This record gives sequence, C-alpha cells and structure tokens, in this order.
Amino acid sequence: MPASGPTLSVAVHRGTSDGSTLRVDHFTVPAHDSQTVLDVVTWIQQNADATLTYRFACRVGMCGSCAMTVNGVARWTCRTHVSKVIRDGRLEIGPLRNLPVIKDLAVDMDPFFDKWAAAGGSHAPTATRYDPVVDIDPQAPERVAANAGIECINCSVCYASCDTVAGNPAYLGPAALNRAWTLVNDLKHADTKGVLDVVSGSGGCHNCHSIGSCTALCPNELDPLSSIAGLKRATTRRAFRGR
Amino acid sequence: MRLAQRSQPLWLAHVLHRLSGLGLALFLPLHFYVLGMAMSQPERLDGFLHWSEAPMVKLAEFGLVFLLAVHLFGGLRLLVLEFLPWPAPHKTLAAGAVAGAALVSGLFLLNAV
Amino acid sequence: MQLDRHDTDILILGSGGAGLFAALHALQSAPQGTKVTLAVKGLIGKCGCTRMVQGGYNVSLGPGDSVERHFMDTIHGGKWLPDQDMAWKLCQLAPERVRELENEIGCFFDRNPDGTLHHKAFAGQTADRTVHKGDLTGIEIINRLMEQVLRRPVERMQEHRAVGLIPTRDGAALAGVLMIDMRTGGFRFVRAKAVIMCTGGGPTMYKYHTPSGDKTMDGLAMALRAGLPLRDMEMVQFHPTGLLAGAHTRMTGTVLEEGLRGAGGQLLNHAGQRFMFDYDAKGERATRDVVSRGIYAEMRKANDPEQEGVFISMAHLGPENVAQKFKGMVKRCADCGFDLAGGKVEVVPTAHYFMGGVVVDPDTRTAMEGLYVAGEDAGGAHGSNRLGGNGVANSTVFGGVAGDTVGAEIGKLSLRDPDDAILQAELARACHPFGQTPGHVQTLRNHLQEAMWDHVGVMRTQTGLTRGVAQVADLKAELMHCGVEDGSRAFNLTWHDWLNMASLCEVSDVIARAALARENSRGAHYREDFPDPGSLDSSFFTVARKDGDTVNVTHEAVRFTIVSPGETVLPEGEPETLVG
Amino acid sequence: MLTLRLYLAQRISAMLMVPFVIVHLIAMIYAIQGGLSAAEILGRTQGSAFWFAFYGLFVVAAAVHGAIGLRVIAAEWLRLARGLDLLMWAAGALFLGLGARAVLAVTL
Ligand SMILES: Cc1cc2nc3c(=O)[nH]c(=O)nc-3n(C[C@H](O)[C@H](O)[C@H](O)COP(=O)(O)OP(=O)(O)OC[C@H]3O[C@@H](n4cnc5c(N)ncnc54)[C@H](O)[C@@H]3O)c2cc1C
Ligand code: HEM
Ligand code: SF4
Ligand code: F3S
Ligand code: FES
Repeated sequence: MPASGPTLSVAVHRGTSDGSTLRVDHFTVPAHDSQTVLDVVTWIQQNADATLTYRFACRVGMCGSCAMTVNGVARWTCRTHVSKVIRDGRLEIGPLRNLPVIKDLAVDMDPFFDKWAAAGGSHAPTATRYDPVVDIDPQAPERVAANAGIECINCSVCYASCDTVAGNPAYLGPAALNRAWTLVNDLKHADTKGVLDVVSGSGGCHNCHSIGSCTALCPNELDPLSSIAGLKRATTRRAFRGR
Repeated sequence: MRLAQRSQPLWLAHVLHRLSGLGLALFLPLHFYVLGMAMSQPERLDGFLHWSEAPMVKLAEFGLVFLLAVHLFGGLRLLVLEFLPWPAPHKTLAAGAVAGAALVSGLFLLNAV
Repeated sequence: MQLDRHDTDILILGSGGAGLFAALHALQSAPQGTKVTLAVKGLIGKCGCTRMVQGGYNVSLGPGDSVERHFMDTIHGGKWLPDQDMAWKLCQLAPERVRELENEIGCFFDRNPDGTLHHKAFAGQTADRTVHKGDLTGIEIINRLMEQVLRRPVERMQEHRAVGLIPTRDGAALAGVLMIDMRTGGFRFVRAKAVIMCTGGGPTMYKYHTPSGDKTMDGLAMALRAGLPLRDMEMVQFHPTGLLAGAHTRMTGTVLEEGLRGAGGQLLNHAGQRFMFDYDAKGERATRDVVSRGIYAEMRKANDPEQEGVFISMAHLGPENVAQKFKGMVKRCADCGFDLAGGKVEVVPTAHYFMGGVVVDPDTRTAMEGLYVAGEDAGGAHGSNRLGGNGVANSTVFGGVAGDTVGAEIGKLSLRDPDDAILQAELARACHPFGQTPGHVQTLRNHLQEAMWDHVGVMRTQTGLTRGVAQVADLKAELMHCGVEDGSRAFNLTWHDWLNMASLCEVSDVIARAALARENSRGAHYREDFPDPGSLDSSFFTVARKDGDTVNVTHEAVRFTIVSPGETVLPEGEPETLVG
Repeated sequence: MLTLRLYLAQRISAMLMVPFVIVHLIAMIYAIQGGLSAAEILGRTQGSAFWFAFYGLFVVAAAVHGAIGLRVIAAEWLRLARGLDLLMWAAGALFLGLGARAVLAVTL
C-alpha cells in the first residue's frame, strides 16, 4: 500500500528459533500522532505482509503478551509510543531475547513460566475458603515489601534484558525471583522455608550480579533487583542462624 | 540487533567489575610467582624490580592498582547493595564507586611519577 | 486433511476467571486420576478480560451488607430481567469465592488501616462492596489463579483455538471440540466426557470496544451453530468513557476508568460545555447507560468528523492531585500521548461487556449433555445490565460451580463419538478462506464495526436495526469471498482474523435480531422508537435459536422465583441504602 | 551456577579482603616512593608474624574468592557446564600454591 504523508522505516526480524529461515524484512509504515509500536506491527500484518506473526491481547499494558525488542531494548509494545523509541525515523523490531522464538515476533514463554513455578511461585494456604479473611495491617513492613513487587504482569521484559539469564540458562531470572520475594513477605504463606530453599539452589537468587537491567526496564516500575537483594539477605540470615 | 539496554550505568558497573576481577585473577599467579622468587633467587627479583622503573612496567603496575581499586569499590558497592536494605538510588552508588576508584588510582599514579 | 485426535476427561475452553476456576475446582471435586485439559486461544492467564478488571469484585462482606442486599441491587441493576436463581447464587457464593481467592489462592486484596478488607463504592449499589487490589484487581486475581493452575497436573493446550462444538450423531450430547493448534496451523479434535466453555463473549464487533483482542464471540457462535438457545442477546453494555485516539491505533476504545467521573471529572461537548445535566440530574455521575446515551446524543448533534467524541476534563481538580489519585490512568494516557491530568482527553462510549449468552441452569448445565458454560459466555445472571464489579464475581463464582458440577458428574459421563458429517463441515468452514482469492479482512472488520456502532449501538430504532441486519448479512457474504493466502498456516494471524470476523458476523446478526425483537427499553438496550421500559410484571427475555439458515428470536417470561417487582427480600426495617 | 554456599564463600572472602586490600594499597603507595627493591620489601616483611598472618589470610581469601569468580565467568561467558568444579578447584589450588610460596618467600 503506498503511503502518503510522513512514514517510518521499519525493520522486522522474521523466522523461527531453529534459524533456518531467519531474515530481516523492511517496511515503510505511515506515521501517526498517537501510534504505538504494536500499531506499527499491526499495520504491517494487516496491510503489507499478512504472514507476520506477533502476540498481543489486552492492548493496554495489563496482560504482558506484547513484549518485543524495539531498537535494541525489550519493551511492552502496546504502551510504547513510537516517538519515544524511534531513532532517525527508524524502528528495528525483533522478538524478545532469552526465549525460543515460535515465529517472527512471538516467543515461547513456557520456560519463563516453568521457572516462575520452579521458584516456588505460588501461594501455599494457611486457611480455607470457610475461614474469615484475616486482618492484615497494610503498613506492616512485610506487607509493604510484598505490595511493592506484586503487580508484575509477567511480560518477560526483565527476563529478556538480563545478561545473567543469557549466560546461565538455569538462572530463574528476575521475575520469578521477584515473585518469590513477595511470597517470602506474604504473611499468609505457609511455605516460606520452601521458597528460601529453592532460591538457594543452583539457579537461584545468588546468581544475580545486580546488573539491574530488570529494574531499569520493567514497564510497571517494579524493582526486581532489590527484591533479589532481599532474597540474598534472607537466605544469608537463615544460613547464619543455622537452619 | 545492538542491545541498547547495555548502556545503563549499572550494566557498565557490572562489566567493569567483572573485567577488573578477571584481570586480577589472571595477574595474581604472576604476581605470586615473582614474589616467590625472593625465596629462591632474590637477585632475579631485584632484576625484575629494576625493570619496574621502565615506563611500560610502570603503566602495567598502575593498571593493576587501578584494577584493584576499581574492583574494591565496585565490590563494596555490591556488598552494600546486597546486604544493606537501602532503597533504590543504586546509580548514585555506582557513580560513587567509580569516583572512589579513580581517586585511589590517581593517588597511586601521582606517587609513582 | 491431517486431523490430530486426542482424548481427555474434562476439557476447559478459555483461561479467564471462569476457565481457571473451573480447572481448579474440577481437580478438587473429580475422582483421583481424572484428566483435566485447559485449551486457550492465547497463553494461560495472559488473555481474556478477567485480567483487565480494574475496579474490583462485588461481595457482601462489608459492614452491614448482606447477600440479600447484593441480590436486590443486582435485580434492580438488571431491570428485573436477571434469572433470579442465578443472580442469587452469584451473590450467595461471592463471599466464599473471595475468601477462597484470599485464603487459598493467595490474592492480596487491599485492606483498611485497621487490617480489615477494604470495600469501595461502585455506581448503582446500595453498599460499599467492591473489594480490589488498587486499580489492577484483575492482574492480581488472574496471576494468582494462573500460578495455582500451572503447578497442578493440568494438560495445557496453549494457543489452541476452538472452532466447532461437535455433537454426537443423534445430536443429544457433545462429543468434543474441534480446535486449531495455532502455532502449527494443524487441526486437532479433542473428545471429552465433559466440556466447560468459558470463552468469555466479548462485544468486539463495535467500532469502539474495550475487551481483549482475543475475544471475538467464538463461544457464542459455536453454541449457536450447535443449536443451543442464547438469551438476552440484545444486551450490550457500553462504558461511557473509552479513549478515542484514531482508527489506526489499538488504544482506541480502551477504558478510562469510572472513578474519573466519580471524582468530579467533567464531560465537555464540542462547544466546550458540560452537557450531562441536560440528560440526568446526577450529571456525569449518572449510571453507565445514561452517560453513554448522553455522550452519544451529543456526538450525533455535533456530527463533526474532525472531532467525533466528547472530552473528559480533570484539570479543574488540580493536575497534581489527579496525577496522584489516578496514577495508572494518567500514565496510560501519557504513554499514548495525552495529558489526562492537565489537559482534555477525547472519549467515546465503548462496547464493554456482553450480558447475553448461552441459556444455562444455575449449575452451568446447558441443553446439551456434556456441555457446561460459565462466565461471560453464559446468559442470565445480569439480565439487561451488569453492575460494575459483578462481572468478575460472575466468572469466578460460576467457573467454580462448573468445575464442581462436572467433577461430581464426570463418573456418569463417558466418551462419545462425533457426528463425522458435522466434523467435516466444521473443518471445511475453518478452511474456507484458503479456497478464495486473498482479500483484505481488516476492511470488512472495519465495516462491520461501523455498521454495528451506527445501527445496533447505544441507541436503536427499527429502521436502523433492519439496516444493521442487512449490512451484517452483506458483510457475511463478502467475507465468504475474501480469502487468505494459503502459504504457511503456522501462527497465521490473518487466518485467525478471518475466523474472528466469521464469529463476529454470526453473533452480530443475532444481536441485531434480538434488538429488533425487544420493542421496549431496558437497561443497556435503548429503543428510540420504544423508549418505555414496559410493564415490569410481564417482563420477558429474548431467546435466539438457529433454525436452518436463519435465527429465530422468541420471548420468554421472566420467572420471579425469589422476588417480584415491588417487593424486596431485605428484612423489614432495613434502610434502602447504606451509602450516604 | 552459584549456590548459597559458594555465594557466601565469595562474599565473606570479599569482605575479609576489604581491609587487606586497603592496607596493601596504602603500603604500596607508600612503598613505591623512591623506587622498589627486593631488600626494601623483604626488610619490611621478613620475620614479621604480623605480615605473615596478614598476607597468609589475604592469599587464602583471594584464592577462594578468585576461584569462585572464575567459575562464574567460565559458566556465563564460556558457557561451560561440566568441568566447572574442576576449574574452580584447580584455580584455587594454583592461587593457594603460588600464594603460599610467595608469602613464605617474603616473610620467612
Ligand atoms: C477493561 C475491562 C475492565 C473490566 N472491569 C471490571 C471490573 O472492574 N469488575 C468486574 O466485575 N468486571 C469487569 N470487567 C468484566 C470482566 O472482565 C468479565 O466479566 C469477566 O472477566 C469475564 O470472565 P470470563 O472468564 O468469562 O472471560 P475472559 O476472562 O474474557 O476469558 C475468556 C478466555 O477464553 C479464551 N477464548 C476466547 N475464544 C476462544 C476460543 N475460540 N478457543 C479457546 N479459547 C478462547 C480467551 O483467550 C480467554 O482466555 C471488565 C472488563 C474489561 C474488558
Ligand atoms: C577488596 C577486595 C574485593 C572485594 C570487595 C571483592 C568483591 C567482589 C564481589 C562482591 C564479587 C561478586 C560480583 C558479582 O557477583 O557480580 C566479586 C567477584 C569477583 N572477584 Fe572480587 N573482590 C575483591 C578482591 C578480588 C581479588 C583480589 C580478586 C582476584 C583474584 C577478585 C576476583 C574476582 C573475580 C574473578 C570475580 C568474578 C567476577 C564476576 O562474577 O563478575 N576479587 N568480587
Ligand atoms: S518484573 Fe516487570 S519486567 Fe519483569 S515480568 Fe514483571 S512486569 Fe515484566
Ligand atoms: S538484570 Fe539480571 S543480574 Fe540481577 S539485577 Fe536484574 S536479575
Ligand atoms: S497487549 Fe497486553 S500488555 Fe501489551
């Protein structure tokens, strides 16, 4: 489709992880005032190349399915305005790093969620649906710490940005460890010991080198770096208490 | 694609710390070896130390102290980050560490020349 | 054609609040060793609308509140059309479900300073009863549920799209579901003793809409083709303030939260003047349907292609104050280039929720053995309008109920063989676009969205609806000639756009016909030619059924099994409302 | 591939080395004034129980710390999976062996 008016020059990484069909395609996309990177990708699929694959769902930054690498940085594309990331009228868009590519811009997120589960990432109850909801002081330090990390949309931006994940495939990664930290601070959680055990294992929190790309890039402004430091302290304290 | 996320200060601090650690680890055996000469062949040690007057060797020496200083302050930064539950201004900490390292190695350089 | 065949005991479609709760409860209540499979169009927990819930969850756990009060508010909100047994079950089980979420699933609902659960006020309710986690309640609920499901032995079929419900040869029972494994593009037929359908409706056939992009009425289209009765299909809820940012951005239509109006936000028309007081004494604070109609009327009056919508303005409340109180909203607007705190943002009513759905009993059973439906796909609980906060309550309550019901009944159910003719017909239907010359699916979708918005939208007339029915039929025919390139079918989004469009066309037709069949105005359904609500005592709901190639809509009387118009179940002496 | 135990060993040795390195750095800055000679070094350190303990502990800490550090780098940058333990112990032994020899040479 010929475009009149201002345009963007967009390079899109195509293909699958097996590498057989990897290539970069170039497109010219009409530019608009309110335009997100997801809109650019959508325009290409709808108007220029019907075979382009990408993933999105909510389109407002809640589901964390639309993350891609944009001009070298992992971002949620539905909430990334083009003007914020464009360089010299150019966009380069690829799949997230550190995860297998299914096709084009869609990655397989299973390893990310497998690690989420492996880091002990789910609540173990201390009460049932027949018990009243317990009172929790919203100012209790544990609750404050847990609240600070709980609103993760599991978008994998941090995971894709972490060089430790890139170098060490066993490393659980920032998001899973951030969730583990919220569980350690969950006053209702029955298995704090279990969480501290798994995050002390070979893929655990001690592999983190505080590189901080996770905290710098989390679109929800969470701070996995500090959460992981919290886990390091908690496990160290426990080691010295000899339990 | 160039990984632009790597231009953030904490990433640079990490790489600097790693490279300095690696440099130290590679240099250390050499350093020990040279000092070990004091036991068997003190004259060769002296010979070696004479070289150290040479500009090249001076530069290398300065480099080592620099590495040690960088690694020391980088390491202190990490230890503070991990063991003291300080809130977020990690970047300031990183900058401070670099400044400290520059100070020490600068001092050393001044003394050496 | 290559068709992979697979068997399971319990197959769940969709991973919103309904699907995930169905999975957890099925595992709890079915005999040991029962195989549970979760198939979903996106990734588990990362698609659908439950995740997008902002406001919160209605539950009568607050001081002075009661199940009776919640029930009466639901009946009043639904203008006496809800199925009363379903509405009662919704209100009755909500407390248990919230305690389950908090105590067993591990949700962090917000607390009062004294440590008790915080309940906030939501429009149209006589008590503060909406529990929440900030304004991202859905993320909290779905993330915690997803974690619980991921660590349990549930067979996962992610990025699997259901395309057809395949009955047995005698048509009395469901044999299984035909699916596309989206990643490979291959077909898969999954037989199951029981299927729980939780695909979540989703009125995305409107020009402006809020739901997640994966929701395109697939479930209701499949149910319709399988001959199941659908009720309340004219009932589409519009949220008054959707963001308007142009046709080229997926941001358009997304919700600006209700609380903005509640806090004093002003709506300004094209002349820059407030107008809501012309329509209702409560001004901007009137209920969703009233405000939506007010905005729509102003838009129509101005008829300005340069500025379609109206503006919401918050600046008079102090930009810093707004930025602090509505942090998430202000940031969301800023991300797409608008200044909500200090400037004005263009808004428009946006299709938000679908009250209509498959006819079910209060235990989620349908007319077809082996098929259970829960969540937004099921009709009845809300009648003509859904209270804010009752949507996620509905999906989680009935998802759990479905899991329990199926778990208890699974022992009596067995695997059945499909009607091969129907299976082949559904396969052919899904592959239809590959036999046509490639066209531009998106253009057709745009036309459908325009047609539904113009003729079957916020305000309706017989002429408009008739035109709507005709236009939808034309688009359906056009779609049948619009092909998709048959290169690789693996993760071929354009093929799925075509299938989405097919579902939307089928259901749009039913919406328009049901709207024609209701010649009065109730809740979300407003007929300019019949503005009267009609007599409450003779309230009826519409039931649509596929009959050959057409859809027939009939009326059925609402049964007042618990309370009749003019009565209340609140104990004597209870105040009318607890909110001041 | 860092577990809690390796992590603790690396961090504790690092903390231990902080005063060592600072003292060593000051000593070096002081010592190089006017050039270095074997006699000068040996004159300061030989026969001193303090310097023996100081450098002895320093070497042990550095051996532990450096060996674990190399293990991490090998894992992440060279993608070694097996042989990590071997590498770590070998590096540690080398540091310790050469270091012990050096300490003995300058303090005995
Ligand atoms: C922006 C927004 C805000 C909202 N805020 C509130 C609120 O504050 N309070 C409230 O009570 N309600 C709210 N709602 C409504 C609420 O989200 C819904 O009522 C409820 O979550 C529906 O749950 P569900 O499980 O039925 O469907 P969903 O959560 O939508 O899940 C549907 C699932 O089915 C899958 N699916 C769809 N088609 C297929 C197919 N063909 N094959 C396989 N899988 C398929 C989808 O991918 C998804 O996983 C809001 C809705 C929106 C859009
Ligand atoms: C003042 C003394 C020292 C301090 C405070 C210190 C501190 C640290 C810390 C905290 C780390 C962990 C970094 C991470 O996990 O990212 C580290 C790593 C390392 N250190 Fe040191 N160190 C010191 C001295 C030394 C010495 C003398 C050597 C030389 C053998 C050395 C070699 C290394 C190596 C090779 C690493 C691994 C680098 C990496 O993982 O990135 N360190 N140091
Ligand atoms: S921590 Fe932030 S970046 Fe990481 S997955 Fe969660 S929301 Fe995404
Ligand atoms: S980027 Fe990676 S190394 Fe740690 S601080 Fe964040 S997880
Ligand atoms: S599409 Fe949901 S976060 Fe972007």
